[in-house]
Amino acid sequence: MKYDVRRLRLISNSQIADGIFDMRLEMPREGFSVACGQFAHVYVPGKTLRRPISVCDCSNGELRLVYQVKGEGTSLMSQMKPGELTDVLVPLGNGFEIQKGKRYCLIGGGIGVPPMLYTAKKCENPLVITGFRNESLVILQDDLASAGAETVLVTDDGTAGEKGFVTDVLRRKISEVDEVCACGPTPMLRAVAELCKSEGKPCRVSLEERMACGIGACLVCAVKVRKNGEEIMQHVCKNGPVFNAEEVVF
Amino acid sequence: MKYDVRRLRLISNSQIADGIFDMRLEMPREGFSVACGQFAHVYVPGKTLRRPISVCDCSNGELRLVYQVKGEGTSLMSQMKPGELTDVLVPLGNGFEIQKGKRYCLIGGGIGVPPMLYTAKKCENPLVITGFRNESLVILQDDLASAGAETVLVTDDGTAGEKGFVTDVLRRKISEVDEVCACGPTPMLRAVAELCKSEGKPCRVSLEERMACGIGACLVCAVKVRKNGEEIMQHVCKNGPVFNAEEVVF
Amino acid sequence: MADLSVKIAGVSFNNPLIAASGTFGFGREYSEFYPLEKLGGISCKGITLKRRDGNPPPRVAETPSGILNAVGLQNPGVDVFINDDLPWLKKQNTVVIANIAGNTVEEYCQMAEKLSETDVDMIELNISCPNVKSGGVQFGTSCESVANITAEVRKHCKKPLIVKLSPNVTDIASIAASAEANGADAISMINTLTGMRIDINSRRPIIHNNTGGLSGAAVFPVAVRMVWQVSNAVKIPIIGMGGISTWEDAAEMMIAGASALQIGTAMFSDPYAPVKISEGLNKFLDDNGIKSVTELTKTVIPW
Amino acid sequence: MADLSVKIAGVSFNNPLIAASGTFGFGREYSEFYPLEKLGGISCKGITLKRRDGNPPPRVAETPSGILNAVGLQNPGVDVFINDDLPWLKKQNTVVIANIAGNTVEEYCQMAEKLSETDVDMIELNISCPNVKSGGVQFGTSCESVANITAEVRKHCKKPLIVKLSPNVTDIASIAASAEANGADAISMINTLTGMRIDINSRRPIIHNNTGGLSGAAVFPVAVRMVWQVSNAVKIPIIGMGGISTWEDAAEMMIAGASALQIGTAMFSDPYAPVKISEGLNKFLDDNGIKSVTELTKTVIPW
Ligand SMILES: Cc1cc2nc3c(=O)[nH]c(=O)nc-3n(C[C@H](O)[C@H](O)[C@H](O)COP(=O)(O)OP(=O)(O)OC[C@H]3O[C@@H](n4cnc5c(N)ncnc54)[C@H](O)[C@@H]3O)c2cc1C
Ligand SMILES: Cc1cc2nc3c(=O)[nH]c(=O)nc-3n(C[C@H](O)[C@H](O)[C@H](O)COP(=O)(O)OP(=O)(O)OC[C@H]3O[C@@H](n4cnc5c(N)ncnc54)[C@H](O)[C@@H]3O)c2cc1C
Ligand SMILES: Cc1cc2nc3c(=O)[nH]c(=O)nc-3n(C[C@H](O)[C@H](O)[C@H](O)COP(=O)(O)O)c2cc1C
Ligand SMILES: Cc1cc2nc3c(=O)[nH]c(=O)nc-3n(C[C@H](O)[C@H](O)[C@H](O)COP(=O)(O)O)c2cc1C
Ligand code: FES
Ligand code: FES
Repeated sequence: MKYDVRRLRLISNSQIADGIFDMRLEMPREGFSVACGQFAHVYVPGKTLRRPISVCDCSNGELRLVYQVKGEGTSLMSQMKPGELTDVLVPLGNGFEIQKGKRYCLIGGGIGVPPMLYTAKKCENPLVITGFRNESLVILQDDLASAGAETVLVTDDGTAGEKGFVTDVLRRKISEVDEVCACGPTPMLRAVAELCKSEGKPCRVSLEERMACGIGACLVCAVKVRKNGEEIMQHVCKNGPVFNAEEVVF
Repeated sequence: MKYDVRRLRLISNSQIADGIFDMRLEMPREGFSVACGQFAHVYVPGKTLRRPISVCDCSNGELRLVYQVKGEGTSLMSQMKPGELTDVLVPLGNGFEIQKGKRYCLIGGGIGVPPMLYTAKKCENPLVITGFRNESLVILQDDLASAGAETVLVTDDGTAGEKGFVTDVLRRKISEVDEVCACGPTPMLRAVAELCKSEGKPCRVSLEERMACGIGACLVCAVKVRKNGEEIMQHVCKNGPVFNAEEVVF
Repeated sequence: MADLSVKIAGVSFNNPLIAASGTFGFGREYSEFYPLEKLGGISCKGITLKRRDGNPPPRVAETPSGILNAVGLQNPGVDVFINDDLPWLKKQNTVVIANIAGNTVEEYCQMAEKLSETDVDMIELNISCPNVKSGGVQFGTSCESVANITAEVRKHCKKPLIVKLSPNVTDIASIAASAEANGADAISMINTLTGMRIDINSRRPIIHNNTGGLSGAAVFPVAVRMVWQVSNAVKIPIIGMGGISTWEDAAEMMIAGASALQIGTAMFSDPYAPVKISEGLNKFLDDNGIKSVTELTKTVIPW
Repeated sequence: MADLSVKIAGVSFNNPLIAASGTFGFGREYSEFYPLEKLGGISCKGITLKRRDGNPPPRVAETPSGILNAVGLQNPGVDVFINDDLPWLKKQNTVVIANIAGNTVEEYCQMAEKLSETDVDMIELNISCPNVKSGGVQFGTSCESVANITAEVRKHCKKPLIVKLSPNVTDIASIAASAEANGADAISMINTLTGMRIDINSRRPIIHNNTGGLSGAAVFPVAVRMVWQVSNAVKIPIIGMGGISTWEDAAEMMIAGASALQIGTAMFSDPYAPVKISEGLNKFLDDNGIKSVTELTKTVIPW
């Protein structure tokens, strides 16, 4: 049995930036492994659909999910209290494949940053470029630094780090890395993918789509990809969330 | 404005018998008055309809509701935590009219007992007969005694107090009182009403019906009553919950 | 402060929030919460030619995010309404809509005639009540019968005429078009979807009428869809309802095609619901620099 | 331990819990949670003659106590199903139901013919899919078209034939009767109610198909009502579905008239839903001294 419903005790659930929360759940230390880029499908009492949230970190018996309050589901999540048992399907999906001996550039935009922390931990000396709209939304900088990453921070308005976009930094530094992994808003992913393509660097992107089952059965989280010259439908929850950027039909 | 939505802080909410809870809410000490037999219409987060619960007591800045967990609504109520703000419409309906100089017999059956506590407090030396299925469901005996009532306890199986029905006691003692007020299951109310009729004692009964608005606008909580020889529909929330037993078409 | 006023069939409403028929009685009870002039209007409890006692209880049951009801049109009859309730209502400074139901087309016509001689502002033809044995919904489920009753009532009705549609139909757009073609000045929709609940222990339907009408948040997506479909089929204004609980829902229903709204079941959770929705809409408009609520109507951009 | 087995059109199920078409794929994913033999059966994702890519995303949205979906029948086509999925499915020790949809009556017939030569246990005629442009629901909304398609497919179908009904109709009982009269061995119901949601900021429908199908707890009272109405109109067994989330709902649906059940949306909250429901039903039967789950069917006592 590959999947299971886990009832995990909530350790803490605190706000770490404007509308962004850091939820930590007790995980058994053994008997399973979570790859970077995989996600958790969180049951929110009172809601029909679970909410997909990327694994931000998974170590020392703690599963960490960092999420932004968008609508009702994440708002209810932010009200969950330490001690409660949460009901989570985890780990789901295919994450980033990290190979030894390669230098990775990890790019996170906004609430696409969290999965890059766990990914950074799996890489040797990664370059992590994170971008945010403004200072109030900046998260995880210390964690990334302690993970041994070289970090570059940008904001749209320059209120923290450099002013500009993640692609400005990537353009400057792309020659220093072998592969690029990115997560963030679609326009950012598209720009990163194009840049990588023109520079001939492999690029993987983590996509988002509205989900129901989370395991590939209901077919709602479709994404169009090109395989062997043919456009076909794949599913973010099962085939992704990480896709080869060259194959994605943005 | 006769009505208002009150946001009352929950003081305590603890189990006092098998599946029966005692909820206490902070009430402003001034500016309103609650009559015995009136009810509160409690908003339960996640439910569309409020739940009607009789006022069990209202004194010293505390509104007390004693309720049995029946279905989802009362089950959710039982999980509410001290400190929370509850949303209550109170006081609603017409309660028992208690006149000075009369001796009342107050009869409560099962979860019909709670309103009799507040009613007992409004009477001079009332006789209170309470009946329960068995010992595990007995509630409010001490409170009734401290309210200065003469109390008689019966259970169906004799596990507490006398074995028998409230009507057995009433039959024995009806000559000692001027009027009867009753709340409980319909068969009990019908039996009490018949006994009172045959003994020529005035009798008032508190009825239950499924409710929506709680104030007489939606007409769902209908009860058939006979007025001036004609059968008409009245409403438990607005015309009741207390009705003249002789008028009720049981 | 955005302009919340709307005009439906020549009648001006202070705001688009109308209390839904049957959930608000004749207004007296809720007027003990807030002055009724806070509402754009009131659609009164459905009235019939003669007094009706309605169905035996239980008349209501809760369902996931909704309720079933089967009141069965309990009401004092049109004459009592005109004599006892209307004069008081007309003093409340809000639009008064009489909601009428009958066993026969003639009954509808008689009531329309009587009400045309009073001060009611509008008449709402309830041909969609699922909770009565004869009349009610049977008039509202085919284009022919809707056409016929609308045309007949129109002849006797001097007031702006709203036709209220049932959602329990295959093709609501054609039904709305029939009402429009035969003289309706506006459409109101949706009435309740027929539903049922059974007590698994007693094996009895929870509602004494066996089936009841489903309303509340659960039906909202169905109501939005139908309002959108009807707005593509008719030119007359639509009064949208069915599960509106928040100002966001209200905005969504208007964007789908409604020009005004009715609020029913949400009132049972919160008596102030329509007042709060009106305030919320106002803030939404202000925040988005929209001057008049009428600018929301039918602005959906379909894919 | 009560007897949970049921028989529908001659096919034996270990228990009445069937995974609902479209929510369970071809079973492989959920088999990573529990062995599929825990289920009475599986109704496979709707298949078409040729591969379909379905609608563009977003294909799902949440609504109060429910969801909207518009997958648009994405599937690999009947031949791939027969070659790649069916052999695996047949090893899972559970009843396999092929759910078929077409653009034309001929397509339905061709698929029925192909599937008749395989080991599928039953064929479910999906004439109620609201999320595709041609075919789908249009076959399921009038008695004539239901009669016609059922009769035609019947000629080509050697397997027990289930006709799956749409709730988006005025009179579901007559439609069920048409299916029965023309050769259906069983009825399954309800498919989704058509609904819509709109993002009030972008003014775009949330579902790319504009409208989607409403399922989940919200529709349960409508499903119970329709199952009850149909059970009063036909003699063939009914597979009831629509919002069943708990064993209490399951018991209620059977008491209303269903002989077996499908579970869809509830699976998204809890992948174990059908397994838990089956356990809950078993306990309910034991607690009430009922020997067989079949004793629940149609035991409602209407008022
Ligand atoms: C693989 C994956 C990983 C994700 N990781 C993170 C993360 O680490 N941190 C984080 O804050 N967010 C993440 N998201 C986005 C997150 O799932 C949504 O923000 C969240 O579901 C919104 O729910 P809501 O109830 O607050 O919003 P609502 O808009 O009320 O949600 C309504 C419905 O839309 C869906 N939905 C809304 N926005 C999105 C979206 N962007 N992607 C997918 N479904 C959506 C919800 O799941 C729900 O079904 C991820 C999404 C995916 C698919
Ligand atoms: C005027 C009045 C006073 C009451 N006082 C008390 C009290 O002091 N203590 C107490 O324990 N109970 C009291 N009840 C009964 C109480 O309201 C119900 O037990 C409660 O509403 C059940 O809700 P539920 O969600 O747990 O049950 P469910 O069965 O899940 O409720 C479903 C629906 O049915 C309604 N309902 C179910 N049973 C009843 C009932 N007996 N009367 C009215 N509506 C019902 C609910 O309000 C709800 O709308 C009173 C009822 C009324 C009408
Ligand atoms: C208790 C109740 C009584 C109703 N009575 C009537 C009625 O008399 N006439 C009518 O046209 N609609 C009646 N309705 C339907 C409502 O006016 C409205 O169409 C429906 O409830 C959907 O709106 P909502 O979800 O906001 O409640 C009634 C609804 C409820 C809940
Ligand atoms: C994502 C999704 C896809 C569906 N696909 C199909 C389908 O392919 N064929 C079909 O007959 N029904 C399909 N349905 C309808 C379900 O089988 C079922 O009739 C409906 O969802 C009601 O049941 P529920 O409330 O338990 O989900 C689908 C439903 C959902 C939610
Ligand atoms: S969410 Fe069901 S297939 Fe992806
Ligand atoms: S609950 Fe609305 S009239 Fe009594």
